[in-house]
Amino acid sequence: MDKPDVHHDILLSDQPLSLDQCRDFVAHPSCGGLCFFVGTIRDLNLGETVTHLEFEAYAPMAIKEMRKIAVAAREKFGLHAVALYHRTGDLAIGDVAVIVAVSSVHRKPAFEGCEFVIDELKKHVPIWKKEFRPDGSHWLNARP
Amino acid sequence: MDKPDVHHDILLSDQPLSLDQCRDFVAHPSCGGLCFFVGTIRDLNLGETVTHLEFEAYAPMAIKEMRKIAVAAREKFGLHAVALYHRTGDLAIGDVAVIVAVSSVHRKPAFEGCEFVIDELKKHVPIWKKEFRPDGSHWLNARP
Amino acid sequence: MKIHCFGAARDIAGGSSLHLEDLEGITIGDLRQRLVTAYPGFGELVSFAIARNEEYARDEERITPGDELVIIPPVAGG
Amino acid sequence: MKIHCFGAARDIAGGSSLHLEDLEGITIGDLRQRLVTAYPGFGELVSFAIARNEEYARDEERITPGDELVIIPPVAGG
Repeated sequence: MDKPDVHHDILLSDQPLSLDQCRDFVAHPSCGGLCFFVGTIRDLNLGETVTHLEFEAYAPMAIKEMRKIAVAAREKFGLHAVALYHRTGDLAIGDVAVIVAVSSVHRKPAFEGCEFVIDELKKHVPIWKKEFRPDGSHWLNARP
Repeated sequence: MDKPDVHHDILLSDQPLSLDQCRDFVAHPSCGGLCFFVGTIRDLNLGETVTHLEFEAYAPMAIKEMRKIAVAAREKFGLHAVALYHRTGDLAIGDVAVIVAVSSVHRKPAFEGCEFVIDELKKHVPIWKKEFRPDGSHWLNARP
Repeated sequence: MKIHCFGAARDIAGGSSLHLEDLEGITIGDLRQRLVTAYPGFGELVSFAIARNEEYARDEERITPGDELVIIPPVAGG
Repeated sequence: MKIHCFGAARDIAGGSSLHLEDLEGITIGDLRQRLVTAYPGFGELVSFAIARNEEYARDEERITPGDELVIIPPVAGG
């Protein structure tokens, strides 16, 4: 089960995420295109000032779902490798919440695969984001 | 003319390109999405083994054209910032030839803008690539 | 049985888990109904899913003893 | 006038520039014809453009004294 996997690198961590580490994982001599998405904490959401965010995860299931997405993206777009890192805990404005990195022989599938991974992550991975504003806090997406 | 430009960072260099430098340039508290494309030297092209590559640029015009593309991408996709770095000289397999970095409030325009920049660069920027194979060398795209 | 709660579900349950009796053998769909009845706050969420043993569970699945059950309010990663 | 050559154009010209006389006042389109006549290799490229003063030049533009002229074979950056 835990044999080395050179094609999928999944990380859920309360420590800062490294773009270089993602790049080093996905890079390969046969690949000409690497695409990355980095999601950071914005100072405004729907026009409201945000002071900081807290990310909570149902960790074992989040990691399973992240791996499923990486595997699906690699198959669907013929990617060489996928790295998917997500942060947990308290994050400040500008901090990196998520990094997606993919490598591919050509660039078009790299873009498509990278976007697929972040879109799917936002739909299915059990991670929750509590937004803190000057006037209080709330869990995002939870209520109409 | 040379006033500091916080929205466009253009570099043509014979030294290794830094992904972190691109990231630091485009990151901004109002931006939630950063997208990067990194183009690297592949060991195979059209099924033929490649040993190394040489990039030549008509530098002053290449920089002008790169800047035009960055400005156009920022306007067309409402991006916050665009960094576009290209390497010149001799490159080995796995070396980074080009980095595109863009930042945007939301992720969709970040992906679209990043892909636009690399597509346009490949069409218009006066940079040429000589491919070296075990049996000789040739300028890419030049002949039918 | 113990049901784990994250995010907005934790606020509704008033803690990181809640307990409901006699869940063995009923379906996930039945559990959803039981939850909304016992804690009306769950009915005020945009939606919620149930995870059974670290996988999204379908409404027709039946709960068996020892299952790990988790309420999954709308996710918001990234 | 001196015309700079890069990439495949340098191989065709046999150096980093070539010289043609009496270009002042003719169009870029005329120059393209003169180049293909003087160096048939340019006609064997997929295509080539002319840059005038660091901008892509249109065929109808006229060459003026002091222009920086560069032959741009098919580009291949990235």
